[in-house]
Amino acid sequence: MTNYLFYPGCSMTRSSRPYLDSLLAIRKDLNLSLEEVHDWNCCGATEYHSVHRLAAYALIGRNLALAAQQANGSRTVVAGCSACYVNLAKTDRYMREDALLDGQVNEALAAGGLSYRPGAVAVRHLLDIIFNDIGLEAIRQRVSRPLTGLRVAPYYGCMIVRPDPDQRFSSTEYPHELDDLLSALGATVIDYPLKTHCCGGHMTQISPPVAYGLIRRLLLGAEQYRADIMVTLCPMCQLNLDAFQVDVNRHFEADSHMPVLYFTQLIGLAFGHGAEELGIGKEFVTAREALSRIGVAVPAEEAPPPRPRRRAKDDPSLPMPRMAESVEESE
Amino acid sequence: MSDTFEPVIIGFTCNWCSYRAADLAGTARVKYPPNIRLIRLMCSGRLDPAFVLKALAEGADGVMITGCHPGECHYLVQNYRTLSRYLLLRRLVAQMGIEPERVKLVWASAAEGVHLAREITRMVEEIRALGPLDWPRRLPRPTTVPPALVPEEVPA
Amino acid sequence: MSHVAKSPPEKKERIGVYVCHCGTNISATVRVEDVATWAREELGPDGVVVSRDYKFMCSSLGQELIERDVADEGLTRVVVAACSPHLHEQTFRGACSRAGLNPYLCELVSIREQVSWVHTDIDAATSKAKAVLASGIERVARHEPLEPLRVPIHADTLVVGGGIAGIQAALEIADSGNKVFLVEREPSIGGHMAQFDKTFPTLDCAACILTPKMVSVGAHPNIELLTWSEVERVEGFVGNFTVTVKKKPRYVNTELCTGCGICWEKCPKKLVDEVFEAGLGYRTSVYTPFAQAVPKYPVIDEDSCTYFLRGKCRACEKLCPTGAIDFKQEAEYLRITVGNIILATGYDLFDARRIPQYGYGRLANVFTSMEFERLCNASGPTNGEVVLRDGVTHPRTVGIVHCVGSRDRNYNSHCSVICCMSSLKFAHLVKERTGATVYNFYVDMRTAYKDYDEFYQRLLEEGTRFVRGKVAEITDAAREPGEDGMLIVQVEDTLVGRQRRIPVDMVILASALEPRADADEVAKRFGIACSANGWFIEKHPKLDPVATMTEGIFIAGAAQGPKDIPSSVAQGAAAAARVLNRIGMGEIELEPVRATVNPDLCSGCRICNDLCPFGAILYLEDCRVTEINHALCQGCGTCVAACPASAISGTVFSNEQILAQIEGLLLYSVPRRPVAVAAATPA
Amino acid sequence: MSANGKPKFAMYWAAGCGGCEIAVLNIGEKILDVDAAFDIAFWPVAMDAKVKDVQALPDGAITLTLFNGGIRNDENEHMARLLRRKSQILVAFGSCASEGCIPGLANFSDLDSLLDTVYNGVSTDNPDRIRPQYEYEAPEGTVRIPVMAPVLRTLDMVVDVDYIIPGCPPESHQIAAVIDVVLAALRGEMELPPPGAILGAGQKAVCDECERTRGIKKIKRFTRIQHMAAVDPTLCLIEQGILCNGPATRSGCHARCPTAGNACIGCYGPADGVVDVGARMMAAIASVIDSRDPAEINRILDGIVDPAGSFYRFNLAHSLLKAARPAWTAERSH
Amino acid sequence: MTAFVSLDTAHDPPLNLLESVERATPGHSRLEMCIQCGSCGGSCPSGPDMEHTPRQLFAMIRADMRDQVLASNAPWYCVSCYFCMVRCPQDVHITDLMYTLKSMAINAGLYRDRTGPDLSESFVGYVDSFGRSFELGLATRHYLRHQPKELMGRAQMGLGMLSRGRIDLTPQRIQAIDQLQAILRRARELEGSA
Repeated sequence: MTNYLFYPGCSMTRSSRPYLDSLLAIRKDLNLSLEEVHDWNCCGATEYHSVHRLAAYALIGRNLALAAQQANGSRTVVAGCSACYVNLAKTDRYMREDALLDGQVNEALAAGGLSYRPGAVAVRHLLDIIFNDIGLEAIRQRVSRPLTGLRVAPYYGCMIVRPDPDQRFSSTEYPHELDDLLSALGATVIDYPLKTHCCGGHMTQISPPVAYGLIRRLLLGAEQYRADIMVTLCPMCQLNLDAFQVDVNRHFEADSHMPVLYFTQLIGLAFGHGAEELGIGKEFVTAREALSRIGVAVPAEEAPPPRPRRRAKDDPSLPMPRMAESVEESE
Repeated sequence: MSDTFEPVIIGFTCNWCSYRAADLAGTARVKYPPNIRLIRLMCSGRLDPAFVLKALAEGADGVMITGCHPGECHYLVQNYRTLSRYLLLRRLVAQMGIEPERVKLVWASAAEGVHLAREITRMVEEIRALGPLDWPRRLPRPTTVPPALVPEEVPA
Repeated sequence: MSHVAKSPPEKKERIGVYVCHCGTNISATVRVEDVATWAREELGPDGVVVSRDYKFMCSSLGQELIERDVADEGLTRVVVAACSPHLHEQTFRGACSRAGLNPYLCELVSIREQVSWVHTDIDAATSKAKAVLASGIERVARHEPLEPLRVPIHADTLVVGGGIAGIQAALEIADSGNKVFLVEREPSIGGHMAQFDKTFPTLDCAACILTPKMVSVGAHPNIELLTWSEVERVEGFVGNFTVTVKKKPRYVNTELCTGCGICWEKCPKKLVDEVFEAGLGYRTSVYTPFAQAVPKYPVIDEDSCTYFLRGKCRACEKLCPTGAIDFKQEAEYLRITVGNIILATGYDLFDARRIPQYGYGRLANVFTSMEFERLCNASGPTNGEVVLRDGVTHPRTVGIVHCVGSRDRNYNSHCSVICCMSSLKFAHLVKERTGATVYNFYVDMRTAYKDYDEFYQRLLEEGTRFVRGKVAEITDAAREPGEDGMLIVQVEDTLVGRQRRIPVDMVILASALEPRADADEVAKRFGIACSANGWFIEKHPKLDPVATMTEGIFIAGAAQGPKDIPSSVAQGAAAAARVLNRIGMGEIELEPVRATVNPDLCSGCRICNDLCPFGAILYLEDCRVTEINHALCQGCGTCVAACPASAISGTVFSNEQILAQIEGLLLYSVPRRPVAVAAATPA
Repeated sequence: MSANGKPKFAMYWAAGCGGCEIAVLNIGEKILDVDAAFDIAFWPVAMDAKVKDVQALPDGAITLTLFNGGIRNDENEHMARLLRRKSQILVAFGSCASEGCIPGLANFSDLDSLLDTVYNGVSTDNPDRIRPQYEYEAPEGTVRIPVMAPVLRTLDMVVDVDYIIPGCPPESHQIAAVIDVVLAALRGEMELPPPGAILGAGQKAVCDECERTRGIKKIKRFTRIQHMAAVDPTLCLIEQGILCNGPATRSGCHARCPTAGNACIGCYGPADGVVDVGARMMAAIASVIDSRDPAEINRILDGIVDPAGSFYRFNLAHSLLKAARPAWTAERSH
Repeated sequence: MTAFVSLDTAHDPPLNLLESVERATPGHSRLEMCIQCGSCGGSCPSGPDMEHTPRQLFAMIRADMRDQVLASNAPWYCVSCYFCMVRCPQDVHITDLMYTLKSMAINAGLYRDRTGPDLSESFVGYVDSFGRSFELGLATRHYLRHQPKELMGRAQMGLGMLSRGRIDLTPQRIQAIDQLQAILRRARELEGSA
């Protein structure tokens, strides 16, 4: 039983409650113990920095300080929200690099009787924990209801992989952790070109048309690859893609119907938990129809055709460049 | 600290990079304080800690050791030896009651005349702030000598 | 019972001091006469018998001053206070030896580059000049007469790398009647140039100008061509290197093989050719990389050959008319002796997969520059047809992306030099072959050198579209109408200040030139150094671009930094000229800056044994002392400084000399008065 | 020459432990030759003698004086000058007189803290924190004791020295050999060595006499010998990560310590041509550290507890810097 | 060397815009290293809607066009996706610089459209008084002020959220709110822009 400090962040306790519920539901299966950081405060999202830079770091600094105090077994702080994750991680990183910032933040913390030594805690995203610490093998073993036949678009969004201050993910542009995880659950994972593109962030509040444009792109991309659902790992992404889909349709006179679920919810389904328990049904764009496919066998042509090892005599096509993994296969 | 204090700094340079950087600073007419006096070695690897101690003992207020950037040593890797010697020397110097800042290691390629001049200027300021080292040429004798034991003066 | 440096040199030296005005270069900031007088009056006890100042010491008159004083005043040592030793040390040493004084008994101290030019306060500069002069005087008194080292030069030369630079170097040397060993890792010489179709800016065909040179290399009586071979180790030193070359087994007896080609026509095993065809074409297991390969003999690649993998097949063996196939062949090790070595090991191409947002490897119709070279090469996989990955469709719009992996701190911070021009070349070829619309996405257009910018002009005339901006991403995710099924190049058109999405059928990535993956290893093997970004370091960036810090080892071509064909050829020839000049001299003179072990003091502690990257330090087990090989020693002095027993001494930079120098600098260091100091900023 | 026609011999014990005196007595029967050949003019340890008797002697009356111990107080200095004047041959005998030795390590700290350690240390019961006074009025009159100098100096820093016999203490067989030389010289059978010569020791470093096998040195970690589970009895100690001053220290002791399984402490002083033992050892040790990464190098260096103390154990007072700053600055502020 | 300087305090010599922006950004922003390649402007999701691409802003900063820079809507359209930052060939900390420009614009009162600043400020308001963000309050307040016509749609969504238990009517307040406020107060003093 590995135990971690857990920083839920505002959204997880509110707008993305289903994310939290599904996480709590699968916690035992993953035998993951999460201890909430006591009396944590908001991470400042993308707004606080825009007003008071130092105060923003102090705001986040308080969370780090509390976590460091509470750290007993584990010094790892897990966040489910990408914005919380990046804010906490980045602050720790910058305090490590910039002695002046470190000094000023600590001076501010002192006013509240707190202090924080940069590097005292390690900030990590939930996906990172599940993928790296628990591992796909453990996941596969727990799968009782494989998601066979379900075409999913793995959507990472921005902040989990960028700027990635501690290089925890495979790529800032085209990561594969979520892809691998979902295929481990038996789903058909599409090669989603927009997997790390922007969900619109706070633009829904500042300039809805701009936000709608960004959201529309993502939906189109997923439809282009015939995805049944999009899978996300960030409250903000889920909210924008799901809750605003209606408005997007209205705005573009489109008729997208793309359910957006949290990866924890899919893990839960694959582990055999009930939709209810996983908070499924609370989304605006219902996933009922899509999920009804689970268990239905995939038509053969659905699977991406493997590259032929020997090519037909008359095949004029030129070979594709070998990618890293395929290189390994061949050796 | 009297502002009239002008430190004297001995600089050890590598024939292939920092000495040429100093020459370059010259040809480019870059200005830096005259407090530093440079000695040319073939490589920073030639730097014998004794040179540094000697300089400090003979009245220098600081010593700057310069060499090629790591990985760019003209003798391939010798500046890494300089690095470890410097790191050990700093510890020993501190034990001798000397501020470690008085001994400084600076990497400067043959192209970095301006960089070298900046480093020199910075160091002169730092040493000026530290004040004179003034290491004694000969060690002090007892201060008070009771009459009973005053030795008859000897023609040495 | 006191420290070495304080002990006065045994016999009193008669030292002559000469302070140079250098016109006003020095005298404007340093009171030259004052310095000279001071030396005469104050430093008499230190042995100064003559002290003069003169307008231009480097002038013939200035030098004659020295020569006369050596004769009349019986000077035994000379100190000149003038410019940097790197400028005129040789000059004044010359003057001394003309006067019959050993040249190494002369010391040049710099009061120009390191005093008058960098300081403004005249008093401070003058007293610093005095200190510097004093240090020179203390030092020179401890100089010893020396002779330069002379090393004989073996007339044979090793050239590593059979690209255009190596080929040029080999031919130059061989034509002059000297023997050359040319070692190439691949089955054939030719290098990257052999993969190209046309060469900028003249667009003449690469094969047409390269093949003749390759042929003459193959046929040259003075060139021993060792392809499919690698240098295993290098021993010895300038003039006399012993090199071990590994000849990998070809499994083809070159005595019998006629290069008829039946074996590779009949070989059943086809695989993607990752090297010569840049992964865009196929070859067989027994193969020559290309038709005009030199030598013409094929090799069997045991990693893919069915016989080596499964123990059956032997088709080639059965069908070879001359029975040249020999599966029993084993690696051969040749030991050759050469006097000089030229490294022309070339470059690697940046792996575009490292930039995921450009989609290479994921999006079928994104090609690398080398893939495109093969694509439009008449003898390439499509016989020069410019088509999409499907092998049939001709592109209607093509985007060419510059600076892929170059000038980018995430990959390589250097500029790859050739990409702008080759991209222009591609643009022209695409237009010529397909009439497609071509976009060039560039950050800065760099077309320096003869006729290059003219070529740019020509492309502008041809109507190529230029967008100034570093491409942000290439995607197949359609957004606007007209984007479906296309590759969309997303970029800020920085001249308009707007983000643009330009749909194209094909993208060509102008990938960066990178140091060879094994450059570091190779450098170590040959005892030279790589710069921080991985290229071989030349002895001097301007004045000695093809020599290295290691005597007898030269570099040419892209191994020294990104280069186009003309520069590579020029460097190849230059390196050859340097080698020929060595061979001509028969022997070379080396500065006698060397370390020596005093066996009476060496206690054999072996502290120094691992300190010499040139392998000059040798431990004699039997008598338990360490010894230094002067031919290998480069004179860095690291072992001298490290010897705990001071048993190692270094000529020209001995402890005595340096300690005395320190005393000089400090003994006469200036009265400490405030000095106006300008901040360090370029004047 | 004295009445009995024998040359006069003197030996004096300044700031030192006295081991040198014992070492001389340790030379066995040879001591009889000394007695036979010399007239012992002044040797407080061996026989009663008065300073005034020495003062009464004409200058240069004493042929050979072995001076051991460093110059730590004004009495030491006084005696040094006196004996210099009265002696033809003045020998700095032992490590204290020539290099400062262990008493020289006091040059790391200022006089005050030294006295504090001695008189108010944990092992001292001195509730009133009493310290000796240089002058004190007793009924018999004023009592004076020698005044401590702020630092310890070696003999050659106070007077000219003719020869040095190194060691802490000098090996008895070496002493015997030196005595033979002097006697032979007195008999006019041979020349005395040139002034400044180092007698009774080798020229090379201790490694020369050390039997341990040595190879290429690449050190990843340093440790103190007492922290080692087992020390390889035949392998060079430095290669085992143990600081050994052998490489820079003069031979002559038959590498006693390394042979006995301990590191050379450096008591025989710098080998020929060595300017500063500390600097030499620093350069040597740092050069064989097997790393190019500053952080790792520092980690490795952390294994060297008290570099200055280890490298300068026997020669701080005679090193280039001679004494740490507090020692002489405290003096200056007086 | 970075420092949080009050951007209103007079400097002697006065910092030019480039210096003050760099000083006001934590770490080394490397702004001076920009080579105007445009990989930021090309990567930016909301780039097409910005009055100036980041690249242009940086050029304007170098040209010391203080007012135009701080008045630009570009920073407010930054969605913090960090694409520009990871793709920048010169490793310029673009996203961080956008934050800096926003707060400088607020301090200088130089922005034409209040929407962005208001959103940020009301968000900060809630966090300062409760320690947590309060979506409902934030949204309603924000929409009332800036997208009244959107408000109906929003209201429906709000109800939707409510019915799905995805939003609360009352804000959560952390226990040690005084401690937090003390910390923030001190931070603002240090920042010099209380």
